[in-house]
Amino acid sequence: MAVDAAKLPNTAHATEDVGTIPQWKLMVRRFRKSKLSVSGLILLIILYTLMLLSDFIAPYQHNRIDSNYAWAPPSQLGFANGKVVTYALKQTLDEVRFEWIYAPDLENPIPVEFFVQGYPYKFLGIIPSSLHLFGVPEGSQINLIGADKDGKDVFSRLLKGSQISLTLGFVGVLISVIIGSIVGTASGYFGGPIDNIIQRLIELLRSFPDIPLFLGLAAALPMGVPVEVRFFLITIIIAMIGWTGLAREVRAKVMAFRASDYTSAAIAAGGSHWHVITRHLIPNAMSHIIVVGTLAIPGAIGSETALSFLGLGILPPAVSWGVMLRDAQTIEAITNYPWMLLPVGVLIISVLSFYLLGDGIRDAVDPYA
Amino acid sequence: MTTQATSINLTSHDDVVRVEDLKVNFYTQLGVVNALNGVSFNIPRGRVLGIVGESGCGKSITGLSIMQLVVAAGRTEAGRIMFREFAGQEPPINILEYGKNSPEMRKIRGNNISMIFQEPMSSLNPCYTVGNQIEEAILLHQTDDKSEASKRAVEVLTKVGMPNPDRIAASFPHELSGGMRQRAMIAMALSCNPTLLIADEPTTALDVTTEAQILDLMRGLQSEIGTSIMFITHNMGVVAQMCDEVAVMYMGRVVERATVDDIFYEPRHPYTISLLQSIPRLGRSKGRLSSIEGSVPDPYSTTPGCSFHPRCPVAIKGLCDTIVPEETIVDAAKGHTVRCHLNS
Amino acid sequence: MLNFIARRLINMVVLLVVVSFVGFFIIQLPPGSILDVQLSKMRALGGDISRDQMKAMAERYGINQPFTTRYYKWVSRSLQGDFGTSFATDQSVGDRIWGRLSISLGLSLFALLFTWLVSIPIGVYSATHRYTVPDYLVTLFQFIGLAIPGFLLALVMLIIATRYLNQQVGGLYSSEFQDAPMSIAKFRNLIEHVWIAVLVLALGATAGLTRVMRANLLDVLNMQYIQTARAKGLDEAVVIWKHAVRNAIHPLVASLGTLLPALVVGETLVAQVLSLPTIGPMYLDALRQQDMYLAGTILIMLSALLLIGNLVSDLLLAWVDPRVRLE
Amino acid sequence: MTTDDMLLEVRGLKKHFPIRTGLMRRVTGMVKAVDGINFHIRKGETLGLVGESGCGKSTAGRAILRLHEPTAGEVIFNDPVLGKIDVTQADRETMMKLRPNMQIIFQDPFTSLNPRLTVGQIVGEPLEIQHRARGTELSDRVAELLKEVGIRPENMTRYPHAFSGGQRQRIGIARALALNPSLIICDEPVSALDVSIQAQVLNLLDELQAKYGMAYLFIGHDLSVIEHISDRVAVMYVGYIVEMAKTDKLYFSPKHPYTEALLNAIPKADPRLRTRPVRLQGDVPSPANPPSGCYFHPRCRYAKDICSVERPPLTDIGDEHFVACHFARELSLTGVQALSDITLEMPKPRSL
Repeated sequence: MAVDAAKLPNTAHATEDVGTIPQWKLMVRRFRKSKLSVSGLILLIILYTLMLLSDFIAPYQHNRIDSNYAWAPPSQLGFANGKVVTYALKQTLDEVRFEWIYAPDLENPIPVEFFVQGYPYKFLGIIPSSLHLFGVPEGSQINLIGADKDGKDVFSRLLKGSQISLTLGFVGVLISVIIGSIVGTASGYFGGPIDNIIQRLIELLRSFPDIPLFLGLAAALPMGVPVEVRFFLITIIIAMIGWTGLAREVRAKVMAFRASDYTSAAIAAGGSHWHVITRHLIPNAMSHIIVVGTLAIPGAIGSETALSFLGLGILPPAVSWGVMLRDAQTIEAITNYPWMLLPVGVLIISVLSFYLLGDGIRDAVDPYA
Repeated sequence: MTTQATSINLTSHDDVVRVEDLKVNFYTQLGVVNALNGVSFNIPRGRVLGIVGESGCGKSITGLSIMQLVVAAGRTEAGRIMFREFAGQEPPINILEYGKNSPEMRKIRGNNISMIFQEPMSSLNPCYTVGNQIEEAILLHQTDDKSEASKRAVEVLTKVGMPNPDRIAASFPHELSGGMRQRAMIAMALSCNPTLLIADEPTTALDVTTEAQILDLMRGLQSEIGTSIMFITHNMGVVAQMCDEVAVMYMGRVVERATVDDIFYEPRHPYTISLLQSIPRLGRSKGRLSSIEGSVPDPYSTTPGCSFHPRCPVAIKGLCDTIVPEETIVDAAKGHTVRCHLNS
Repeated sequence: MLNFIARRLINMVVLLVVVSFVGFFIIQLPPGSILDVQLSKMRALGGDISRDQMKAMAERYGINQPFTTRYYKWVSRSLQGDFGTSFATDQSVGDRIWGRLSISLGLSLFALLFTWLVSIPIGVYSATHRYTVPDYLVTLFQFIGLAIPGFLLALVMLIIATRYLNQQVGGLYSSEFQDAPMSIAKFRNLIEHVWIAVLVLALGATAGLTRVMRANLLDVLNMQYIQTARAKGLDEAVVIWKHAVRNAIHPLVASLGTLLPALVVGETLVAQVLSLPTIGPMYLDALRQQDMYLAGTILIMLSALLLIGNLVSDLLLAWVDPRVRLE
Repeated sequence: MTTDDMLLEVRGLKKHFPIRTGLMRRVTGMVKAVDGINFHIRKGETLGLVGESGCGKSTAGRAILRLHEPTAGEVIFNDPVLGKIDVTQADRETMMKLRPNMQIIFQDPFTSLNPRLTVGQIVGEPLEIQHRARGTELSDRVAELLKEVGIRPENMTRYPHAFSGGQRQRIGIARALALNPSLIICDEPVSALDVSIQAQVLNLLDELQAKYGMAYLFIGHDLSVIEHISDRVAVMYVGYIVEMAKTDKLYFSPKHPYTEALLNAIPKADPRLRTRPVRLQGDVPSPANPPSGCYFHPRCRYAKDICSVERPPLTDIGDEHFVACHFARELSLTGVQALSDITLEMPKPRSL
C-alpha cells in the first residue's frame, strides 16, 4: 500500500494541474520545503556576493602592513552626532610582558565615512575604481575585526581570502565534475574495452591514498610562480583527484539509464548515440551529478585550506583562509587574539552551507530514497 | 451515518478472526489516505478465506492490521479484530487492544497467527541460514532447547516437501530458488502450528509451474493440519483453486462476501461481475474482453457514495453517487452479503 | 578463499609496482634537488661546500643519473629491506618510518574503534526515531562535525584541556616518561596524552558514518525480511539489532578499506597542532625538504596500507554477508 | 503457402551473455539466454511467445531489434521498401531505415517513459528521430496518435508522473505506433497491470491490429492472455522453443510434455476445475548450466534414456505444429478442456 502510494501521481496541489509541471520544478518545490537547505543556499549567495564585492567592501589592501597596529583588537564602533564613529587606539607598553596593550581612546571619536576613495582596484575584475564602502580619514585606522601580527587588517584579508577560498574548491570540483561526467558517461554507455581501460585507470588512481598523493603533487608545484598560476595548478590537482569517484557514480547511473526501457525505445526508433546520450542519459544523470558535485565542494574547500595551512597550497603574499589560519596555529595566538580564528568561522559556515544545500538537493531529486 | 456491518452476524462462535468495521488511515506527506473504510469479515475455523482485489484496495493492509504490522504512517482509527485461539473461546481477544510491540502481541505473532509475504526473494534475511531463521521462531514460542528446535526446523522443512531438509536448513537464502524460498517461508510460518496463516500474495512472484506446486502444498497442508488461512491475492484463478470463502475488496471496503462458488457463479456486486468478465479464460472463445472503464481512483481523493460508482455500468444517478451502500444479506444460509444499492 | 587471497595479493603487487613508479616520479618532480636543499642548509649554518664535496654528494645520491636508473636502484634496494637513507637526517628510512607508522596506525585503530562504537548506535537510534527532536539534533551535529576542520577541534580541545582540565597534552608522553620503559603509569600517561587526538580524529569520520548508518538502516528497515522477523513475534530490539543492523553495516565494512589510510593521514594537521610524532608530519617534512627516498617510501607504504585495507574489508564483507562470494 | 506474406523469419538466433569472474574479468562461462531459436511471423498475425521467467523470451525479442546484439543466427525482416533483409547484418544506415518498421512496447509502465519528457515529447520522439514531422505537423500527428490510444490530446503537455499505469501503457503504445510499424514486439505489455486495466489494453491492441494490420510478437508468461491474443503460440524453455503451433492446437492438444505441464499448472478461474493433476516437480534450470540432452528431461515424467543424451530438434509434425521432443508423435497429452461459458448478468435495480 505504501509502495502503491509512492508510485501514484502527486495530487497534493489539487487546485493546479500537477501533470504539466516538469520534474525539475517539482524538485525545486520539494527543495524549498527544506528550510535548512534553503538557508544554506541563502548563506552561500551572501558569501559569494561578498566575495564578488570584496574589493569594494574592504577598506584596505590585504597586504598593507602597519606595524603600529600589530595585533590590534577589533575597532570599537559607536554613535556620535548622528554618525557612526570609531575610536583611535591608545597604545601602552606592558612592561612585564613587553607587549602592546591597546585601549580605545573614547575621547576622540573618528567619523566613519561611507563611499570613500581608497586603494585602486578593478571592480568585478574589469572596471577600474577606487571607491570603497567605508573608511576613516588618513592617519587613523579601522580594523573591524582586528589586525594580525603585521597590523594587516583581518577584515580586508578575510574578504580578499574568500576570492581564493570560495572559488578554488568550486572550480576544482567543476573541472572534476566535467571530467568525471564525460569519462563516466563514456565508460557506462559504451562499455566493453573502453569501460575496461577506464576502470583499470580509476582503480590505479584509487590505489593511491588521496591525501598523501595530493600533498605529494602540491609539493611538486614550482614555488616561484605567480599566484594565478599556482591557483590554477592547485585547482587542477583538486580536480585530478576528485574525478575518479564522480566518474564511477556517473558510470553506474548511466548504465542504469542506458538499460532503461525509454532508452531502448529511442534506440529502437533509430536514435543515434548522440541523441540517446543528450536526450535521455545526461538529463537524467544531471540531478545526480549536481548532488555529488555540490557535496564534493566543501571537501575541496577544506583541501585548499588544509594545503595552504600546511604551506603547500596558496603562498603569501597571496591570501586565502588557509594562509590566514597559519597565524592561528598556537594556543597563545588563539587565546590572546581570538579574532584570528574568524576565517575558521567563515570556513565552517561556507562548508556547512554547501552540505546543507547538497543534502537538500539530494532529497529533492530523490524523495523516496 | 451508522454502519450496519457490525450488526450483521452471519458468524458462528467458531470464527478464528472477526474483523469488525476496521478503519485505517495513512498520514503521508502528500495527504491522508483512507486505506480501510470500515472493513468487516470473518474467517471461519479450518477454512480458507480469500481476500481479492486490485492493487491499492487495502487487502494487504487488512492482513497487516491483523498482525499489527502496519507501518508507522498507518493509524487504526476504529474497529475491532476479535481473535479466538481455540473454538468457542469466550470472550475473544481484541487484538487491537494490544500495543504493537507488546509481549502479548508478540506472543500471538508467529505463534498463533503467522504470515507469509509476496516476495520470496526478499522475505528471508540474507545473513542467516534458513534453519537458523526457522529455529528463531521455534525458540521464541515453543522450546528453549536448541537441539530440539533445530530438529523441529528440519521436520517442518520435510513437511513442506523439501527434498533435502538438512542441507536446506544449512543453506543461506540466496542459495535457494524462489519456489524453495517460499517453501521455507511456509515452513517457518507453520513451525509453531498457528491457528491462522495469513498469506499475502504468496505465489504472485512465482512462475506458473512453481505457483502450482506451492498452491498444492498449501492446500495439502491446510487439510492435513486444519490451519485457517487468510489468502490475499489479486488472481481470480488462485481464488478459485484455493479458497472456501471469498471477500472482494474495492477502495478500502469489502464489497461482497460469499462462498467461492457463489462468487464465481452467482456474483451480485457489479465490481465482482466486471472483474470476472474482464479476465481472459483458458479455452474460451476469443473476441473483445469486457473491461471495466476508467481506472482505480487515486488514494488521496475520496469518492462520495459507492466508491465503485464512477466505473459501474449500472450505477443509479442520485443514489449510488451520494449514499454509501450498506452491507446487505443476500443469502443468510450461505453467508452471502453485498454492498450495493441494486441488491438492497 | 585462499585462492581469492592469493589472487588479490598478486594483483596488489602489480598495483604496488605501478604505484611505486608513479609515486617515485611525482616525488622527484620538484625542480631543484636535495643537493640544493642541503647546500642552502649548510650555507645557512655559515659553512660552505667545496666543489669536490658536492660531487661526492651527487655521486652518493645518484642525482645525475637518469630517472629509471634511480628508480631501479631504489626499488631493488627496497626489496632487500633497505629503503635507502634519508637525505635530511642520514638515518635509515626504514627505521624512521616504522616507529612513526606504528604510532599512526595505533592512533587510527583507536579512532576507528571509537568511530564504530559511537556511530552505529547513534545511527541506529536516529533511524529508528526518525523525524523526532533527537534525530534532528543528531543530524545537526553530523553537519557540524563534517564542517569543523579537525585541527580547529584539536586546538579548541587543547585549550580546554590545558586551561580547564589542567591536563598535559601534546606529544605522546610527559617528559618524565619519555625514555622510561613501558609500565602501567606510562601507559596511563600515554592515554592522557592521546585521548584528544583519538577524539579529534574520530569525530569527523563519526559524523559521516552516522549519516551512512542512518540511511542504510532506513533502507534495510523497508525490506521484507524485517517484516518477516516482526511477524515471527520477535521483540523490536531483536528485529533491529539482529536482523536490520547486520544488513545495514555492509557499506560501513566496505568503506573500511579507504577509511584506514584516510585516518592515518588525516591526522597530519591534527598531529601538527598536537605535536604528535606520527607519519603525517614526517611525510610533510620529507616533501618540503625534497627528501625523496623518505617521501616515496611513505607514499608507497600508505598505498600498501590502502590495498591491504581493501583486502581486509573484502574479507570482512564476506564474513558479514554470505551473499558475497570470494572468487 | 507463398513467402510473400512472410514478415519475419528468425533462424538459429542465439544470444549468449558472458559470465565474467575474477579480477581480470575473464569469461568463465556463458549464459545461453537464447540458444538457437527458429520461428516466423506473417504479416498481420500475432505470435505469442510464452515461457517462465529466465527462459529467454524477452532477450529473444530484444535481440530481434538488435537492442541486444545477437550472438549468432539470422533475422530476416521483410521491409515494405527494402524487401527482405537480415537485420543482424544490416549496417547503421540500413538499420536506420529498418527501425521504423519494427517497434517495441515494454512491460513496466513506470520505467518505460522518460520522466523528464512530456507525453508529447515522448510520443513525438520517434517521429523526430526519423525526421518524419516537425513543428505543428508533429504536434498534430502526436495528438492523433494519443487519440488513437484513448488519451485526450490535451494531455500532450503533461508529464508521465500524472498518469496511471494503464494510461502510461497507452502512451507507450502510441510511441510504438508513431512510425506505422509493420511489426510490434510486445514485451509483456500487460503483466504489470491490474486485471481490469489489462483487459482495456488487450482490447486496444486488438483494435489497433484490426485497423492497421501490423503483426505482433507478443511475449508473455500468462497463458490465458497469450491464448486470448495470439494466432499462433511458441513455448520457450531455457533458451529454446519446445513447441510452436496454432493457438487452439497448442492449447487443446499439446505435443510437448512441458506445454502440457504449463497448461496444467495454470490456476483456472473456476472452482469446479479444482483438480489435482500431476504437477511438474523441481525448478527451471539455470541457462548458465543447463542439463544434458533435452533440457526438460530431469523434470519430464515421460523421459527415457535418449532424452538425457540427445537434444531433440524442433520438427514439424504437420500443419505448422512444431515440437522439440523425441516422442512428440507417440505421447498422448492432455491440454485445456473446452468449457461452457458461465454467463454473468449485472444486477438490475428493483425499484426505479
